[in-house]
Order: sequence, then structure tokens, then C-alpha cells
Amino acid sequence: GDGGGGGSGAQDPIRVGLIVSLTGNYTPLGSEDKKAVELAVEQVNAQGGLLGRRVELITRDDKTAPDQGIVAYNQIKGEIDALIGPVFSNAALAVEPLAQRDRMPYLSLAPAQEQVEPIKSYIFVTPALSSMYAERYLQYIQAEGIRTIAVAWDSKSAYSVSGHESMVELAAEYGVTIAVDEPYETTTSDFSALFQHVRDSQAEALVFWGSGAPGVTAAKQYVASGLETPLFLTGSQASTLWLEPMGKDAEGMIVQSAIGVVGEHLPAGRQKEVIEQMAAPFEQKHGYPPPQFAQDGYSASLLLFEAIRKAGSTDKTKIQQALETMDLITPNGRFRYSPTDHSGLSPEYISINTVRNGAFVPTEWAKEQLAKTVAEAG
Amino acid sequence: MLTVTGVSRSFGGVYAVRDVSLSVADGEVCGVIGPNGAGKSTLFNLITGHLAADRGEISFLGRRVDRLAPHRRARLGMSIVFQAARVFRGMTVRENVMVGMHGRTNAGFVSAALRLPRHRRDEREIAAEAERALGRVGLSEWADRPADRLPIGQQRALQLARALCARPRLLLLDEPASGLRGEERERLAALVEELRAGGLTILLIEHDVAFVTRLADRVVVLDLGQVIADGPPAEVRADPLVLAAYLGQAS
Amino acid sequence: MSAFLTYLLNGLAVGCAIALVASGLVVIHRVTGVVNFAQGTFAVVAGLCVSSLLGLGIPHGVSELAAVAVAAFAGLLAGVAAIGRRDTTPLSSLIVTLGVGVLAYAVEIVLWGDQPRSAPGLAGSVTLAGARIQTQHLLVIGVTAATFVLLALFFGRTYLGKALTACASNPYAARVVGIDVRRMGLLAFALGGLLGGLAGVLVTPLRPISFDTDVTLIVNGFAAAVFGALTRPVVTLVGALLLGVAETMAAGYGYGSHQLEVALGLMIVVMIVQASRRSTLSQEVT
Amino acid sequence: MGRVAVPVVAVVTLALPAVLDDSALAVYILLGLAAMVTVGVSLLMGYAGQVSLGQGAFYGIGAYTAALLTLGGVPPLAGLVAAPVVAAASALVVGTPLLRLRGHHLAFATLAMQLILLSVAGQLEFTGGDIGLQGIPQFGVGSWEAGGAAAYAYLTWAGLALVMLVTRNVITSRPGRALRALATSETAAASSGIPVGRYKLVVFALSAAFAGLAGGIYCYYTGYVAPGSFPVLISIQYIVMAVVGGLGTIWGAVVGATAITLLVQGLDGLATLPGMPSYAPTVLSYAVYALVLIGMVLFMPRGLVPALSRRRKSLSERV
Amino acid sequence: MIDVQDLVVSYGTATALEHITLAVAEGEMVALLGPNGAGKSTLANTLAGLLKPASGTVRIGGRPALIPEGRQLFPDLSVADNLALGGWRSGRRDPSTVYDLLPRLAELAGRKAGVLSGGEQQMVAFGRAMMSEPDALVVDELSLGLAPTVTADLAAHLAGLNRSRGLTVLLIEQNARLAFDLCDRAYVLESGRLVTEGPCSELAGDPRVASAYLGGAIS
Ligand SMILES: Nc1ncnc2c1ncn2[C@@H]1O[C@H](COP(=O)(O)OP(=O)(O)OP(=O)(O)O)[C@@H](O)[C@H]1O
Ligand SMILES: Nc1ncnc2c1ncn2[C@@H]1O[C@H](COP(=O)(O)OP(=O)(O)OP(=O)(O)O)[C@@H](O)[C@H]1O
Ligand SMILES: [Mg+2]
Ligand SMILES: [Mg+2]
Repeated sequence: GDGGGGGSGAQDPIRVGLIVSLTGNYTPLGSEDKKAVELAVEQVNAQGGLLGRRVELITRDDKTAPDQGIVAYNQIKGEIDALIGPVFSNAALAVEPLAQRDRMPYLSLAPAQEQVEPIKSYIFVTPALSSMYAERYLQYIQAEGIRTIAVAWDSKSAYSVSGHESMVELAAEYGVTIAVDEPYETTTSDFSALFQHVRDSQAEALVFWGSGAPGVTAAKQYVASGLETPLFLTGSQASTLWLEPMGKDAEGMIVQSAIGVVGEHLPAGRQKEVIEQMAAPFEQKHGYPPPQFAQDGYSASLLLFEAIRKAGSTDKTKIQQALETMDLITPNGRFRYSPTDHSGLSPEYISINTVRNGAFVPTEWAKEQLAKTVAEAG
Repeated sequence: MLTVTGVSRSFGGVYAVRDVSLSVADGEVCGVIGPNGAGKSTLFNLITGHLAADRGEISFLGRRVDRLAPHRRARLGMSIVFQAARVFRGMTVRENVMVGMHGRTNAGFVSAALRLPRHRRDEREIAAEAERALGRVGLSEWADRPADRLPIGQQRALQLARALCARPRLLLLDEPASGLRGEERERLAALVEELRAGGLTILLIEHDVAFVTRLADRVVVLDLGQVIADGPPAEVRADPLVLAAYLGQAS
Repeated sequence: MSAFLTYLLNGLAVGCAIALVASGLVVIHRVTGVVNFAQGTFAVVAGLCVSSLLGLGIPHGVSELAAVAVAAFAGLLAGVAAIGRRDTTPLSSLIVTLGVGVLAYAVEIVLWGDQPRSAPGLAGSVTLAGARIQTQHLLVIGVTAATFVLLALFFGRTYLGKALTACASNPYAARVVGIDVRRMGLLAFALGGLLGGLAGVLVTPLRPISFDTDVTLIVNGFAAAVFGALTRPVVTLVGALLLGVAETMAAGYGYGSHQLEVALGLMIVVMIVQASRRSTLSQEVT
Repeated sequence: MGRVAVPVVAVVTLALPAVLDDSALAVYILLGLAAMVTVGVSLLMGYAGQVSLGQGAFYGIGAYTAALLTLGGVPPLAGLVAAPVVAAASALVVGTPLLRLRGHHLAFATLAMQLILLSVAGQLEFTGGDIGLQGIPQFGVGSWEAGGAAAYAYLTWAGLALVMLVTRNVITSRPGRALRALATSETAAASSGIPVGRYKLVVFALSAAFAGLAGGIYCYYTGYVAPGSFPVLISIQYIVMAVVGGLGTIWGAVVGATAITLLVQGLDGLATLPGMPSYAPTVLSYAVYALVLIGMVLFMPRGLVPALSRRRKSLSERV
Repeated sequence: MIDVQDLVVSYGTATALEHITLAVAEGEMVALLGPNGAGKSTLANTLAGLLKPASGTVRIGGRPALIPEGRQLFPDLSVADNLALGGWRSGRRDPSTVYDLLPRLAELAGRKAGVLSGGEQQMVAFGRAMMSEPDALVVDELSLGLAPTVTADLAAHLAGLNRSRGLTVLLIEQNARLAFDLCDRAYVLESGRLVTEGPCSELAGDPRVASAYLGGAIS
């Protein structure tokens, strides 16, 4: 607004929109995001707000449905200065063109590749994209000396479809052969066929792409099947959502995660501080450590606040410009957005963990790598 | 008008109708009687196409019809009044009767949706015909009531009106008088006589032997799915086979 | 060959789990004429209960029984809502059961949170003629077989079973002979809850359960139950096994991403073939 | 509805887009679209007695048709016209085998059909897979382009008016009586000369066309179409709307869609107000919704419209 | 045995029965006549406890049973099961005496009731009512769809039970002659009101009653 309202404007709060799934299938994800964003807002207000103004959150439920995401966006777009967006990829993708059209700075909580391919100037992504998880695993697999793998992927989940695609694309680069390449469906309740195929193959590891129920179902049945090929799970399993129902069965499995999940295993430094800054109060408030989704929400908040600070105003174009030159360490790692990179993260911020005593512990390889990454970032 | 030749139908190995042949002449009223479960209603369903025959031929107006779907046979001029009342729930008596005209009109979805002149013409014709049919069976006063709440007697009258609305060449009545009291029964009998006088061919199932005797030119007796007698009412009533199988001493 | 046997055995186990969910649908529909969309909910409630109870250190057996009892009670409550009032048509009752399912979401989230839960079951797997199958799967198959034998005997042979069937077959006539249709309906809902609970308790160790798992459970269960015309336990079992085996075979022979299409498509085809062999007239008898 | 009510409703409908703000308009549009599909559901279920748990599929087919054509360079108006046509044509194709089934079998088969279609749409290249189609151009005719939400509101409600008019014309005529007849007894209907199979197919296609039209408008309004936009739950929601409003009345579909949409949106707004506890969405969106739904169905088993009009009648009788 | 005082029954706003008072003594056989739509079935349903009176009282001593209008069987159950369920109140499960009376049903025992012919269904409905060993029987149409011989047999059976066990019967019957032959007394119902009552012999002589219920088609 270049108009007259300057006088009272200083008193007005900064309004941040948050659209996440609070009902429907993605409730467990969306509700964690909401808690984290609320925590970030609380913290920033406790420090006197932004630009001397209080930050106010306007939350809407997308009900895990794209059209409801649109309804929610249309309801709040007139009031808000920036948007932190849906965790459900389809809802995020539905809102995205509208946000771009309205020149609304928009930080998405969904990992879908399509949001940044091609790049839209106002759309930024916070979680690591599945291609990064794929690449990181290939690095690890190469380091472990594994040459043949099996890959299973949920043909109905955008996250796992694109993760699988990247893996197929990059495998040769890392000298890896994919011996079993097997799609399944989100509703699949029995994986004996998959395990049978792996058993009959040369694969030295099984990489399992999927989120939600199949992640648990498959891992549990894997244990019961007595298959000896190690099971590699991706970032979607790096939370209590997966750990809790798995219980003891999870011990020893390999699971990827964002760096924030293994904060306590990092060497002291800026990255560890940022993680602690969220993890401690979160755990105190809710009684459990922040899961991956909470990290995403918190990271998005930090990025947005920093952009507003740098822009020195709530002018949307200025926020967008500030985001495009962003370099900030968040619980998800160091974001370096640029006009050609709206995802900002790199695979180096992904950890490869084993489950030990019901917690994610970075493998030796990962510990080494992460220490290097963190040191480079300063 | 109607020729049935060697028609059979069994249910799970039990014959309901077995090798039945009969023919009905134009303008004739043919009674069909027989014990319970003799296959009378099944025979009607075979003629109208609601059941498929296992064997045999059915011709109507000189045309083989036994492969035709029921609605096609209806359009050729067969109307049936079922034994069990089958009224259309949620519709008024008048609307029920109007449905009877379906086969004789053509305005379809498009002309209805766009209210084309053809639709209006058809609607007018249907309404008039329904009104006439209602009057004939004495249901005019009931016309705007919901059909499913009618007492049994009126439901039977309604079915008859619906059948008449189609201006059939052949009318099949399955126990039309059941549930009717003296006066109403009398009205029905008069109506059937009037229809016969108008040249309509009628097949009539009825357990009230007096009723059949009065109305029918000819009576066919079924037992265990087979024709055991066929002839003028008086003759059939005296047939010892019929007496044994159906009428007993009582009559 | 052993791969084939593996798929077959596991398919049967998957089918059995589906059959258990479907059995509750059948029982309730057979007695009340209501399609109970809250059937998956009973399984979820039992699953969540059993995970909590085991978590509290209550021994196996007791925990499972208690969870099934809770589900039966939930069934009774759903029944009170769905058929408690006179003049509720089966369609209205169906909508009420949808409502009950949604209401249960709120209750479950308040009590258990929105995160999926699991429970330990029988560990390990067994090799039969070269085919591997989880021990828990064997348990599912065993319980399902017993349940269906009992159900078939109950409805087919016992007087009470026939009286229950009579209620939906012709509620008016049931009242004519003196059967308390409402009470029978509530009994059916409780029994449906119990069967749903049984499914939940058996399935929870195999796959995580969260408040909204009921949707997946009910879709498969509904498919199998409809296959059995929502009234015939044995045909339902056949339908469920067909569904389960079709799914694992599809996955086993390279159609993993088309499991759903293959299984549902097969069900539709079989139903259409069945339907074309029935005449309209006999379906409409008054 | 009486002679007074219709003009009043018409005036209010026309006036609303002009006075509502964007956020209310979004609800107003989605409500109109839902009503459009629900009228079809009501026609199919309330009049012809055929249950479809897959109406969302035709909504989706309409949306994809319009989206694909427009993205392919066809003018939006042609896309919008094609949406109901293609939806109806698909209904004819799917309906030919499926409509041999009755009652619950048909309900299941239509539900399965939707699941299968969604799954296929999620895997095909040209439909954009699970991600769907994005950047669909705005609706427009010639050089005019629908800029704001108000234009879509008018488009939606004009479509709804058309759908209601067609439905009314159909049900109060010869084919309409035939449909209502075959709903109770196919045997008796056939014996009155009604080609039962063909009529079921036509009404199935007609209701699919309504859903397809709504889908077409939806795709231009949101600019985005994906399998996730048409979950099976949406089909069940249409049935709920039809039943809550009152099956077998055209107005029931509209009133039911309105009641459910407003209830859902109202509770959502309430649950996400700042200061609400974190369990508010669950409790308000699930519990209150469920209780209101159960209450409405139990105490007005024949639906809102019949219940209200009966009350009005008994009031006027007393006067 | 059956005692109805000032009974009013309505469907929604429409009143079907207005201030009916009637009584059937134990061991009596009484006919209920009236044109179509008079309210006979409504009265029968109310006596069986299936409709709630708007006002007035209905008292029945002993176990009542109803043969309802339109047969109302359990179409999906077998004939044998239909009969067995008739014994829900009495606890009787063995239908063999019904088979003795209606041998046709023994042949059909395994058949689903829904596929039977009309007359066969009527036999099942009769048999089912017998299974409850009633003290008072309300029959809403006895002869509906039955062949003459069967009707005669059933009428004789009712008379027999009446004589041997003192069975009380309220008979609604299209064939007024049959009703008059079987019953001692009759009530005449028209448009929801009782218009006449009296011994059958007297009513048969009443020219109005005779023309309405006895005359006509039956030559
Ligand atoms: N769909 C069916 N399945 C099995 N049996 C059937 C079916 N329809 C009829 N039947 C049997 O076929 C026989 C003939 O039945 P139908 O209805 O034709 O008799 P009917 O002569 O009309 O008897 P009524 O005078 O009692 O009406 C009966 O024994 C009946 O039980
Ligand atoms: N369910 C109902 N709802 C509304 N009105 C009804 C209902 N059932 C019957 N009626 C009305 O009540 C009146 C009495 O009907 P009832 O069936 O008792 O007559 P009835 O004497 O048995 O006739 P019939 O000799 O034809 O069997 C009729 O006017 C009828 O329309
Ligand atoms: Mg018959
Ligand atoms: Mg009656």
C-alpha cells in the first residue's frame, strides 16, 4: 500500500496466513506444522515482533482437499501479507497459481517437485524435495559399497513417485543397478509379493518410498518376513508417526531424515543452536520432540520472518525479493534461495540414521558428512 | 389373436408350466382357473415376457413375440393386471394411471426438457386418457391421493385403470376381483362385460368360479402346470377331472 | 510355484481380514436393512483400545477381549442412534451411521490423538510348502474361518438367527408374529460392533491404525459384503477372498500399481455376470 | 416452493455476487456447484431410484474435459459445452454394463468406478498424473474474460438454474413419470411399455451431464484439476446433501447443498479463529458437524424441504 | 376377549377409525364387513398392536394372532422357517400340524416364501398364525386368492378350533356369504364408523346389507 494509511499502519500487526490440513487424511502432518508455526510466532512476538509490529497468524483448514485449499486461500488472501502453505501437495499445487497471480509470497510445506519446476517467482518450498532424498541415499549406498538395490514406491503418492524417478535417473551416476523396481498402492495392506521378489533377486538393499500407513505396514511385515536384505526408508518415516506404531520392530532399520531430527548428534554450532531453539520449547509444550513436519513449519516461519526483516516492510514484492536472496540456517538446514533455486536446500542436509532404542541415530557415515556440512555453513 | 404352443417353464427342476398350448380368438374372454400353484400366474408372466420360457412359442397378432422384451410386447398391445398389487409408490393415483399411456406416446427427454409442442400435445392426450380410465373404474374421486395409501380394493382398480389407459388389444387379468366386496365385484363384472362388448380380448384368472362362469366365453383349467380342460364354462364345471382337482364337492 | 503359493496364502489372509470387516456389515444389514458406514470405526476403536491396553502392560488375551467388548458397546451405541427412533428409513439410518463415523473421529482424536498406532501380535512367519506367511496372518485366517462357520450356523440353523433375519426381510411381518424388531436391530448392531472389533484387534498388528483408517477398511469390506448381497455370510467370504487374492496376485505378477483396479474391476464383472442370471421379477416379489 | 418464493430466490441469487466479498463468494460458488451435482443425484436417486456413489467421477470427467480442451487451445466456451457432453457420454459407456446392477450392487459399482477412474487419471501422462493440470486459463467468451469471482458466481448459478429447470421439466412429464415408476417396480413399468434399461441409462447420463457441467465451471474457477480434487468422499457428500435436503424434491438438493456447505464452512471458520484450542478443528469440524447431521436426519427423516413445507402448510391451515 | 372402547385411529391428519366400540366374547366368531377403504384393516392392525390408537382403549385377553392383509410373509426365508417363526410367542417350533391341515405346504417346505404363488402364500400366512396357538385370531381376508376347496377346508378348520378350543375369531372376509355361514354375529363398518351390528341371520335379511355384500356377481 502506497496509499494514505501510513499512520495507523505502524500499529497494525503483520498478518501471516497459514493453510494446512487440520482435518482429513493429512491431519497428523498439518497439526504438527500448525504447532510449530504458532511456536515461531510466539517466539518472535516475545522478542518484540517484526519491524516493531506484532505478528498475527490467520489459520485455515484445507481439509486435505485442493478445492478447500482454494476456498481457504480466497477467504484470507485480502488480509494477509504472506502465506505459509499446505502440506498436502495437491492442495499446495492448487493454491500456487492463485498466489502467484496475486503476487503473494508463499512458502510451501509440501515437498512436490512441480512447485519449483518451473520456478514461479512467488513460490518457495521448505521441505527437502524427494529428489534430494533420492540423491542422498545414492551417495550413502555408494559409500557402503552396495551395487544392486531394489526400489519400492507408492504409485499414488506424488512424493514417492518423484523420489523414485530421481533414483532411477541418478542410479547409474552412482554405479548402482536397480534389480527390482516395484510400484504399490497407498491402500496396499500386504507386501509379501514385494518381499518375495526381493528375496528372488540379487538386491543388497531395499529402498522403500512411501508415506503414511504403508511405511509402517511394509516395515512391520518386513520384520515378520525374515527377509535379510536391509530395508532403507526415506524421510517420510522420520517421525514418531512411524516410530511409535513400529515399536521394537524398528530397531536397526535405516531411515533418512532432515538434519533437524538429529540435532543432538551434531557438533556445537549455529545449526545445532537453531535446532535447539525450536526443539526444547516444542518438547516442553507438547511432550515429544518436534517431528519432521514441525521442523518444516518452523523453518518456513523463520525464513519468512527473516525476509520481512530484510525487506523492511510488508510490501509483497520486497518480501519476494528478500526471499530470493535468502541465506539462512533453519532447523531444516541452510537455505540459499536464488532466482534459479526456490527450494534452497541441498542433499547434504539430509541425515541417514539407524533406529536405536526408539530414536534416530545418524550412521557413522552421516555423522561425518553432517559435521562437514555444518562446519562449511559456519 | 394369441397362440401359445408347447410352452414350458421350470423353477429349479419343478415345472410351473408344462407344455401348455392354448389360443385365444379376437374378442374372446377366456377364463383361466386351477388350484393354487397350478401355474396360472406363471403362464401370464410368460405371455407378457416377465419370465422367459424354457421352451415353446408365443405368437401375438400373428407375430412371434417370445423373444421380445416385456415393454415391446406391451407396446404391441398386451396389458397385464398383476396378482400382487404393483402400484408406483410416491405417485398419485392419476400419475400412476398416466404411466399406462407410456407405450402409446413418444415425447422423450429432449422434448420434455425443452417443452416442445410435441410434449405438450402428448401431455394433453395422456391426461385426457387417464381421466377417462379413472372414470371407468370409479377412481375419479381418488385421483389426487398418493397411490400407496389406497385400500386394497382401490389399488386393484388403479391397476386396471393403468392397464386400460394403454388401450390394449389383449388384457390379462390376474385375480382382479380378489379383495373386492359384493358391490365392487359387481362393478368390475360390469366393466369387463362392457370391455368385451367393445371387442377387447381378455384372459382372466379367477378363483371365484361364479364370476368366471358369468364372464368367460371359454374356460381353461390348469393343474400342475398342464391344461386339464378347455371348453365352455358349463362344460368345464361338470368335468370330473376339474371337480377332483379344483372345485371339490363344494361347488 | 512357491512364489505362487506365497501370493495365494497371503492373498487369502488379506481376504480374511476384509471378510471380518464385511461380516459386521452383513450382520447389521441382514437384520436391519441398514448399510452401516460406521463399521470401519468399530475396528478402529478396537485397534486403538488394544494398543493402549497392551501399552499399559495388560496381558494379551485380556486386552484383546476388552477391546472387542468396547467395540461391541460402540456398535450398540451406533445402533441406538441409527435405528433407535421409529420411522427412520434405512437410507436415513445410513446417513446417521456416516455421522456416527465422523463423530467417532472427534472422540478418537481427543482420546488417542491423530497419530497412527499399532500393537504387537504373533511375531515371525511360518514356511508352508515353501511359501512364507506371517504367523499373525495364520491367526487371522483361523479366526475368520471360525467366525464364518459360526455365523453361517447361527443364521442358517438357529431359531434366533432366523428371527433376526426375519426382521429385515419384512419388519411389519416380524412385528405381526411378535418379534421386537428394534431390540433385534440393536442386538445386530452390537454383534456387528463385536465383529468389527475382532477385525480391528487382528489387523492392528499387521498395519497401523489411526482414526481415519476406517475408510480403507470399509471400502474393501463394502465390496465383499455387497458381493454377498449384504445378507449372505458365505458368499461374502468368497467375495473377500477373491478380492484379497486378486490384490496379491496383481502385486505378485507385476501389476502392483493396479491392484485396486484389478480387484475392484474383477468384483464388478462377477457381479454383473451374477445379475444377468437373475430375473427382475423374482427380485421384486412383494 | 410457492409462486412468491421463486422470484424472491431469483432476485437474492442475482444480488448476492454483487454484495459478497471474495471469501464469501468462494463459498457461494462451491455451494452452487455442489447443488448442481446434487440436483443430478436427487434426480437419479430420489426420482429414478438408482443409487450412484460415484457422481464425483463425472464431476471430475467434466473438469478434466474442459481443462484438457482449454489447455489444448480450444476456446473455453467450447470446453464448457464439452464438459457435460463428455460426462454424459462416459456415463452411457459405463452405465451400459453397470446399470444391470441394482441397489447396493450399483452403489458399490459406481463407487468402484470412481476409484478406478481416479487411479487411472493419477497414472496417465496427459492428465498430469497425481499432480494434475495446472494453469488452466480463465473462462471467457470471445474477448470477454471472467476476471473476478463474481463472474464465476453468475456462471455457476446460471448453470444451476438451467439444471433445475431441465430437471423440473423432465420430472413433471412423460419420461419423468416413467422414471418414478421404474423406481418402484421395474416389472410394472415394463408392462406399461417403458423401456426400463434405456430410461435408466438416459437418466444416468443426464445426471452425469449436470455433474460434468459443474466440473467444467469448477476447472475454470480454480484453474487446477487433479485426482485429489474428486475424492470418493465428495460423492458421498452429495448423497448426504440430497438426503438432508429431501430426496424427490428439486429444491431439496439446493437446500441440502446449502445447509451442508454453510455448516462445514461455518464450523471451519469458527475452529480456526485465533485463541481456539488446538483440538478445536477436530471437535468442531467433526463432532459438531456429525451431531448436526445426525440430528437433522433423525428429526427430519424426509429432509429439510419436506419438513419445512409441511410446517408451513400446517401453519397456514391453522390460520 | 376382544374389547374395544371408543377407539380413534388416524394416519397423520386423516382419521381412519372414529369412535369404534365393539366386543367379541370368548369363543365367539364375529365377522367384520364393510366396503373397500372402510377401515377394516386399520382396525385389525390396531387390535394386533401394530398401530397406536389416537384415543380409546383396546383390550385383548389371551394370546392374539393376526393374519394380515396381503400375506406379509418373510420372502427370503423358507416356508418351514416362516411357519416356525409364527411360533415366536407360543414357543412352538414344529409345523407338522400345519402340514396335516395344508399338505401343499409340506411339499413346499424348503421353498423360499417369496417365490410362492399367491394362494400358496395365503396358506403360509394362515399356517403361521396357527403356529402361535392363539386364543384370539384376527383374520384380514381368509379366502384371498385361495382355491374354493382350500377356502372350505380352512373355514372348517376355524370352526373346528372354535368348537374344540373355544378360539375367538374376528373375521374380515370378502366373501360375505362365507363370513355369514361361519360367524354368529357381524359388525358393519363404513368410512371409519360402525353402522350396523347384529346376528348374521338378521343382517343377511337386511336388504341394504344384502345388496352391498351378498348380491351381484355371485349368481
Ligand atoms: N420364481 C419362482 N421360483 C420358484 N418357484 C416359483 C417361482 N414362481 C413361481 N413358482 C412356483 O411355480 C408354481 C406356479 O406358480 P403360479 O404363481 O403360476 O401359480 P398360480 O396358478 O398363479 O397359483 P395361485 O392361484 O395361488 O396364484 C408354484 O408352485 C410356485 O411356487
Ligand atoms: N398408511 C396409511 N397412510 C394413510 N392412510 C392410510 C394408510 N393405510 C390406510 N389408509 C387409509 O385409511 C382408510 C382405511 O383403510 P383400510 O386399509 O383400513 O381399509 P379396509 O377397510 O381394510 O379396505 P379393503 O377392504 O380395501 O382392505 C383408507 O381411506 C385408506 O386410504
Ligand atoms: Mg397366481
Ligand atoms: Mg383391508
